[in-house]
Amino acid sequence: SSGQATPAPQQESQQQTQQEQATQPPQEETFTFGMLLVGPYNDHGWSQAHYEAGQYVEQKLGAKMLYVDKVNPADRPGTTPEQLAEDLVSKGAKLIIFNSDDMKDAALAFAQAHPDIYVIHASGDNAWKDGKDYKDIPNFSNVMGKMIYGKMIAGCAAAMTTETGQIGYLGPLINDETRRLASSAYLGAKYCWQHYRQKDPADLKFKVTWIGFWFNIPGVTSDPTQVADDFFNSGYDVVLSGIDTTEALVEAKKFADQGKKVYAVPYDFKEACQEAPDVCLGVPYFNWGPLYMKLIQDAKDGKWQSTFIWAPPDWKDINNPDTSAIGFEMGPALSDEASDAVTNFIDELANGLNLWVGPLKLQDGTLYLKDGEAATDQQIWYLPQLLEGMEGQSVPQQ
Amino acid sequence: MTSHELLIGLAGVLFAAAPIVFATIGETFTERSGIINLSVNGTILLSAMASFAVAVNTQSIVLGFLMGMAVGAIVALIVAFSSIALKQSQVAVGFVLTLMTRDLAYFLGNPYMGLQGPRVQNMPIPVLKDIPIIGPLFFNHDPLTYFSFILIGLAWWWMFRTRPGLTLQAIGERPEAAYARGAAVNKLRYLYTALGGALVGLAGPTYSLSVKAGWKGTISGLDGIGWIALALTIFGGWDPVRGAVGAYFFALLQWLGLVLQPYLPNVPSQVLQVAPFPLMILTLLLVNIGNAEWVDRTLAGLPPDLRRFIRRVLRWMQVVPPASLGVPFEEE
Amino acid sequence: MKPRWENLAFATAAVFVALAFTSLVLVTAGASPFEAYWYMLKGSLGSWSKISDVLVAWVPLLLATAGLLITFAAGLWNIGVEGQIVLGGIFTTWVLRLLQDSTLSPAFILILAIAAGALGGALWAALAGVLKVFGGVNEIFGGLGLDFVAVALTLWLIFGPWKRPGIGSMSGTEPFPKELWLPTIPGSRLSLWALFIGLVSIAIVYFLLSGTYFGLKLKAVGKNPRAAYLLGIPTTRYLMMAFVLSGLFAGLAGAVQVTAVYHRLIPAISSGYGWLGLMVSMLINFQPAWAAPVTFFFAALNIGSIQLPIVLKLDSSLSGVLQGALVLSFLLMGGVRQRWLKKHQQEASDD
Amino acid sequence: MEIELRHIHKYFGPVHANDDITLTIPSGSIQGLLGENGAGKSTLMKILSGYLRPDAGEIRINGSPIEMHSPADAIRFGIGMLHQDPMDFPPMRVLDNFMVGYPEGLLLPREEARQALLDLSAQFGFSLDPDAYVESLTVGERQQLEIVRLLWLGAQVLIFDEPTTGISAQQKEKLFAALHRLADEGKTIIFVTHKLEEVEILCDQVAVLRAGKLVGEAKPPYDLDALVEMMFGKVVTKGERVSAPLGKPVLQLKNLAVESHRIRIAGVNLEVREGEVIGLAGMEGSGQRQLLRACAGLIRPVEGEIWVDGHNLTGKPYHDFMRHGVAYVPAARLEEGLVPNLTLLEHMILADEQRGLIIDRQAALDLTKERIKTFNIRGRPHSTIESLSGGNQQRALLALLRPGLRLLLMEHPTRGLDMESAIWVWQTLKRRCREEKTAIFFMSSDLEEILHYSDRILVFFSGQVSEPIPATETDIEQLGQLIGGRGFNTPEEATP
Ligand SMILES: Nc1ncnc2c1ncn2[C@@H]1O[C@H](COP(=O)(O)OP(=O)(O)OP(=O)(O)O)[C@@H](O)[C@H]1O
Ligand SMILES: Nc1ncnc2c1ncn2[C@@H]1O[C@H](COP(=O)(O)OP(=O)(O)OP(=O)(O)O)[C@@H](O)[C@H]1O
Ligand SMILES: [Mg+2]
Ligand SMILES: [Mg+2]
Repeated sequence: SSGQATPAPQQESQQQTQQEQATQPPQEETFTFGMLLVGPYNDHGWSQAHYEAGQYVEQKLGAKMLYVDKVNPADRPGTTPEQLAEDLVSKGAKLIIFNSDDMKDAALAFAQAHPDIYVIHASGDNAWKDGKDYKDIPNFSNVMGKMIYGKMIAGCAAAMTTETGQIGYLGPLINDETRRLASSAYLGAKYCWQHYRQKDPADLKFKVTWIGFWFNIPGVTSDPTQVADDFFNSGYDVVLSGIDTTEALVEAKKFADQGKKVYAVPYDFKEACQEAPDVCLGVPYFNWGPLYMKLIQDAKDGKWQSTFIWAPPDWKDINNPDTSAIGFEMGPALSDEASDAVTNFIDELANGLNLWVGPLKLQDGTLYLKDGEAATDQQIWYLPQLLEGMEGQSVPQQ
Repeated sequence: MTSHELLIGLAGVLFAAAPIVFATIGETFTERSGIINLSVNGTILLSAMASFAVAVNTQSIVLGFLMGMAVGAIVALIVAFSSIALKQSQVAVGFVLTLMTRDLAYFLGNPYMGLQGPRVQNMPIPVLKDIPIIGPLFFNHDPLTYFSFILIGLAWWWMFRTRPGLTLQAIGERPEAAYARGAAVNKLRYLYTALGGALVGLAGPTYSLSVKAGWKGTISGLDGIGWIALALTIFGGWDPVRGAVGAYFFALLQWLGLVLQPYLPNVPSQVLQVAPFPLMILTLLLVNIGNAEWVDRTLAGLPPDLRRFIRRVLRWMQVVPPASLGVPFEEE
Repeated sequence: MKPRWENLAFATAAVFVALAFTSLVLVTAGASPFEAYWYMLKGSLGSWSKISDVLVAWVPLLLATAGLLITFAAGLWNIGVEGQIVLGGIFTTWVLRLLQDSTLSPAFILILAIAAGALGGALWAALAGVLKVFGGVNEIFGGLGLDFVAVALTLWLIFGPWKRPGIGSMSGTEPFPKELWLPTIPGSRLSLWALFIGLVSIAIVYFLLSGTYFGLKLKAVGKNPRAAYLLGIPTTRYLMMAFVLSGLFAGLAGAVQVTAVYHRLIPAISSGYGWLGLMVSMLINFQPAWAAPVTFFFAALNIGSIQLPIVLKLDSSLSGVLQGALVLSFLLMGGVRQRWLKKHQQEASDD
Repeated sequence: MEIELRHIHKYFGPVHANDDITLTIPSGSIQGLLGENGAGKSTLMKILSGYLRPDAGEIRINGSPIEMHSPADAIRFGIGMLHQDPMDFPPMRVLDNFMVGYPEGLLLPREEARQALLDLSAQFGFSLDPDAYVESLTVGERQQLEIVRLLWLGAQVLIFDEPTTGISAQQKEKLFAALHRLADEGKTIIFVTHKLEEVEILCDQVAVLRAGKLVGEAKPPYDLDALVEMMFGKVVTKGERVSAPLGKPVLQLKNLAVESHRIRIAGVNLEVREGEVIGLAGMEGSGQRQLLRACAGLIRPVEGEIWVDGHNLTGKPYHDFMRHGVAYVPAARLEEGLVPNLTLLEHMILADEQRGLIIDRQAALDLTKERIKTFNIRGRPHSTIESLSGGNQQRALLALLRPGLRLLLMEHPTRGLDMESAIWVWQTLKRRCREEKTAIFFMSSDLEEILHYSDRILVFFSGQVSEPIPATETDIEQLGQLIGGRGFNTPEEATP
C-alpha cells in the first residue's frame, strides 16, 4: 500500500536477529496481543473502533486479545501506559497496541525497554523514515488510516447537502493531525461545491471551532453542545464532528425535532450514525481490523518488520471490512442525489483525483503548493496551518 | 453576529443554565436550613447516570426524572442523618459522598455509555413565543427551562414571603430560638435537605435527558458543575434570585468564551473558559472582606468621612451566612 | 472501661459495612465480589513489581496527605491541595526546562527543580491562605477556584508555550532526558529518592504536630482562633504557615509526579491525589501516625483496581467506590460509637 | 390557669439539676423563683415551657395532667417563656422576629402583625420600631419584643427568667408595671431571679431552689435573711471593702475615641494607677465593652492616645499590649477565653511562655497540678476544658493569667458564678492588686459588684462616658439613675 515505507536493506539484518529471539513460541499456541485504549472501550468512537478491530483479529486469527481501556492519567491516576503494557505482557501478550497519539512516549519507551515485544502505535510517526522524528526501533511500527480521504468524502456530503452554504467543523485541539483532517474536509467540500453544485467557492463558508480538547471538560474546554448549537443557530446547517463525542449529532437531532433542516457528520466509528439516524449524513470511520490483522499476522509468522503504514482505503470498495483501512458509511439523512454525487466523488478519488495539489495557500496567504504541485505525504502530515478559505484558528494561542 | 443570532445565543444560555439554577436553588434551601450538603458535584453525576439508565430501560422520561430527584434526596438525607443523628461533620460526610457518588456513577453507568435515550422535547408556548425579543428569549424552550424560571420566583416567594419560609430562615439562623418558638427544627432540616437534594438531583436528568442528552461516563462533561453551584450559593448570599443570576452569569461567560474565540485570537481559550472561577473568588472576596478584622483596624486610621463611607460600602456588599450553617442542633 | 476492644469492634464493623456495600454494588454490576477483591489484592501485592508500582503511587499520595494533616490541624479544609500539587508540577517542569540544556550537573538541576516544586505549591497555597485569612474567603471555595485555574494553566502551558514541536498533545510536554529522572531501582519504576522524600516528610509532620509548641498552637488556632489570639498566639501568621507548609508538601508531591513518575508535565499531573489525601485524612481522623499505612492501602487499591477491566471487564472506578465507602462508614460508625458511649454513661449515672 | 409541677426530676450527665420539685402556682398571681447560680431555676422553667423534657414527674394545668413534648405543645397550652438570654434573631427585623413562630397560615400576616405589635407595645408604653433590626436593640427592648410577642400568641402563663439583668432603671419600672397589669388580667406570671429586692417589690409568693431541690416557699412580708439562708444554706457576706494602696500611673487614656458601626465613644480621659480597680457600669451595649477592648489594643481607637507604663501604644495590636503586661479576660469563656477540646494541661502550656521548640510535658504537668491546687479547680490536668463547670472554667481562666501583670482588663469577671465563687474570684484579684501592683479595669452588669470592688466607677450611657466617680461617694440608686441616662442628657455634661 502506498503510504508504507519499505525498510532499508542494512536494517533487515538486525531485524532478522530481532525475530530470532522474538518468535520462539511454537505455532500452535494461540497468539496473545494486548491493546491499550485511551478512552472507554465502548465510547462509540475512536477507542471502540480499535476495540472492535481487536475482536476482528481475534476471530479471524484465533488470536487472543487483552485490553485496558481509559488509559489516560485522568482516569488511571498514578499509572503509566508502560506499566499497563507490562501488566498485559505478564499475562502473556507478545504484541502491544497503543491506540493514541497521547501514548507516543510510552509506546517508544516501552518498545525500547522490551525488544522482545512487538509494539504498534496507532497515529504516530516515529517509524516513518521520512518523518520528522524517526526512531530506529526494530520492534516498533506505526499504523494510521488515511482519514484525509474519509474527511474529504464527509466534506463532500456536507457540501452536497448544505442549503445555506455554511459548514461548521467541530474541532478538538489544534495540532498537525486535526489541521490535516479539517483541511481535508474543506477540500472535499470545496470540490463538490464547485464541480457538482456549480457554485462559486467564495460562497462556501467553512468554519472550524476548536473546543480545546477531545471532549468536554467543564470550566476547561468550550462546551461542544454549545458550539454545535451555536453553529446551527447562526445558519450553519451541517456540522462535521472532529471530536470523540457525538454532541454534533445529538444537537442536530434536537434542532431537527424543532423542525429545522440541519445535519451532522460524526466521526471515528462505523455505527456512529445510529445515535441519531435521521440527521446523519454519514460517518467517515476507521477500520483498523485489516491493518492490525496484517501486522499481527506478520508478528505471529515471524515476518515482522518495523514499518510506518498510512493506509488509504481500498478503492475497490472503501467499506470492505477485510481490506479497507478507512471507510465512509452513508447516513440515512443523505438525499439520493447527494449520495449519488458522493458515490461519484469516491469514484473520482479512486481514479486518482488528488485534491492536495496546487495552487493552495495557507490561511495566512503564504503559498503552500505551487500550481500543479502535488503535496507529499510529509507536507500533508505536517500541515502547518489551515488552508486559505477556512475560518477559525490555525495555531494554538501562545 | 446578527441580533437574531445574539437572541438565540442568549436563549441558549438560559437553557444551558437551567440545571445550574436547579442545583443552586436546591443547595440554597438546604443551607438556609442550616445544613451544608457538599455532595452536590457527585450527586449530579449519579443522578444524571441513574435517570438516564431508567429512561433508557423504561423509555419513560418522567420515571427518569423521578429517579434523578430520588437519588439527590437520598444522598442529601445521608448528610442530614449523619449530622443530626450521628453528630458528624457535614463537610466531611458531604465531601466523601461527592467523590463516592461520582465513582459510583462511572462504575454503574458503564453499560449505558453512549446509548441513545429519550430526550425532553422543546415546547414553544404558542402565542407568547411570537412576541419580539421576549418570545424567542423566554418562550421557546423545553418544559425544564420554563420550570427553572418559575422555580426562581417560587423559591424566593417561599423563603421571604411565607410563614414556613420565615421559619426556614429562623432554624438556619438560631435553631434553639426557633425550637423555643415551636419549630420542629430537625424535622424541618431533614425536610429541606431532602427537598434541596431533590432539586440538585433534578439537575442530573436535566443534563442527561435534555441539555447534554446521553451518558458518556468520564467524558460526559458534567464533572465540576456541582462545585460551581455550591460557589454560586454563597455568591448569591443564600438568596435564590441572586444565586440564579450567578448561574446565568456563569453560563453566559461559557457562551462568550466560544463566540468570542474568533475575535480574540491572542487570548488562550482556557482563559475565557476558566474565567468564572477567578471571578467567583473575586466576588467571594468582595462580599466577605467586610468581615475581616484588619480592615476595621486600617479603617480606624482613616479620616472620619472616608472611614464611614468605606464602612457603608463594605456593609452594603457584605453577605452573612445563616449563623448556624453547619452547626448541628440537639433537641431534648 | 475498655475502649481498646471497643474501638477495634467499631473499626471492624465499619470495614465490614464498607465491604458489604461495595459487594452489593459489584453484585448489581453482575460480578462476583470475591473475585474482584482477589484480583485487586493480587494486582497490588501479588508480585514485587506490583508492590513497587504501589509504592510509586504511594509517595505522592503520602506527601499530599502529610500536607493536609497540617491544614486540618489548623481547622482548615485545604481543598486547594489539588491545585497546589499541579503548581508543584508546573514549577518543577519550568526549572527543568530552563536548565536541561545547561551545563549544571543533573543531580543539582533535580534538587533545584524539586525545591521549585515545593515553592510552587507553597505559593499557590499562600494565595488561598491570603484569601482566607485576610479576605475571609472560605478556603473550600477559594481553593476550589484555584484548582480549576491551576488545571487551565497546565493545559494552556501544554498546548501553548510549552507545546511539543508542532503538536500540542494530551501526552503533555516533551519528556525530559533520562538523566533528569529521579534515579530508580534498576528494573522497576520505583525511585528510592522519592520514597525517601515521602517518608521524611510524614516523619516531620508527625513530629511537628505531636511534640512541638508549633503543633499545639496550630491546634489551638484551629479549634478557637479568637481564644488563641487572646492567649497570645499570632493567629494569622499560624494560619498562613499552615497553608504554606501544606502547600509545600503538596508541591513536593507534584515535583515527584514530574521527576519520578511521568518525567514531563501532563494535563492530569495531580492524579487526584489531593482528593484522595483528603479522604485518607478523614479516615484516619487526622492522626499522622496512621497516614503511612492507610495511604499505602489506598494506593494499593488504585493499582490493584487496574485488574478489574483487564480480568473481569469491570470499570476500575470501583476502587473509588470502595475508598469512599470506607471513609463514609468510618465516619458514620464514629457517630454511632459516640451515641453508644453516651447512652452507657447515662445508664452509669442513673444507677 | 393554675400550674402544678409534681415530682420533677432532671439530670445533666452527673448533675441532678432538678431534684423532685413539686410546686403549685395559682393563676392571676406573680410567683417568684429564687436561687443561686446553677440552682436549677432555668432548668425547671425550660421544662415547664416544653424546651426540656423532665426525666420524671408530671405537669398539671388546672388539675389535669398534660403531655408536653416540645415548646410547640407548651405554646398550644398557652405557656410562654422569656428566656434568660433573649431567644430572638438578631439579623432579622423586629417585625419578622415578631412573626417567627406564629402558628397558623401559609402567608405572613404582615399588616395584622404590625398592628398588633404597635398596639401591644402602646399598651405597655414600649416603643418598638417594627422595621428596626433586632441587633440594634438594647437587651431591654429585646425583652419587650418577646413579651408582646408572647401576649400576641395569647399566652396565659408567662415565664420570665432573670429579665432584669442588664436593663435600665426605667425599663425595669416599665417591666414591673407591665407584669402587674398582666397578673391583674388573670394571667399567671413566674418571675425567676436571684435578687431579693425584686422579689420583695413584685412577687405574691416565692419559692426557693438550692442545688436542684425546692428548699422552701414564702409569702409577703418576706424575711430577707431567711430567704438568703434558704438560697445558700448559710448566711453569706461579701466582707469588707478592701482597696490596695495606689502607685504610679499604669494606663493613661488621652481624649480617646472608639467607634464601631453600632456605637461611638469619644473624649475619654483617664488615668489608672497601680493597684487601682476601675469598674465600668452601664447597660449592655452602651460602649463599655468597646472601651475595654480599645485599652487592650483589640480595637483601634479612631482618635486620642493610649499609654501603658509611659509607652504610647496607640494603634498597636493586642500582642504589643501583652508584652507590656496587659491581659484581657473575656466574658464568653468557651467562645473567646478557652479552647474547647484542649485539656487544662494544654491550656497551661499555651499560656506559659514558650521554651525552645519541643514541649517538656513533665514540667508542664507539674505546673498544671500546682495551679489546679492553688486555684482549687474541680478538674484533672487531662480533662477537656468544656467538661468543666462554668465556675471552674472561670477559675481556669484566672489560673492562665501570668504573674506580675501591670493591667488586667476583664469583662464580667464573675458572670455565671454563685456568690461564693464570686467572692473567691475577687479575693484572688484583689491579692494581685496588693502584691503585684496590678491595676484592674472591669465591666459588669451587677451594680453591687461594681460598687463593692471598684475604687472608681465609669458609667456609660449609649456611648457617653461619665467622669470617674469614687465608689465611696455614690450608691446603687445614683448608679441606676446614671445607667438609665439621667444626668446624661447632653454630651457636655457627660465629658466636660
Ligand atoms: N445543657 C446543660 N448541660 C449540662 N448541664 C446543664 C445544662 N443546663 C444546665 N445544666 C446544669 O444544671 C444545673 C442547673 O442549671 P440552671 O441553668 O437551671 O441554673 P440556674 O438556676 O438557672 O442558674 P442561673 O441563676 O445561673 O441561671 C447547673 O449545674 C447547670 O450547669
Ligand atoms: N457543655 C457541657 N458539657 C459537659 N458537661 C457540662 C456542660 N455544661 C455543664 N456540664 C456539667 O454540668 C456540671 C455543672 O455545670 P455548670 O457550669 O452549670 O456548673 P454550675 O452549677 O454553674 O456551678 P458553677 O457555680 O461552678 O458554675 C459541670 O460539672 C459540668 O461537668
Ligand atoms: Mg453556672
Ligand atoms: Mg438560669
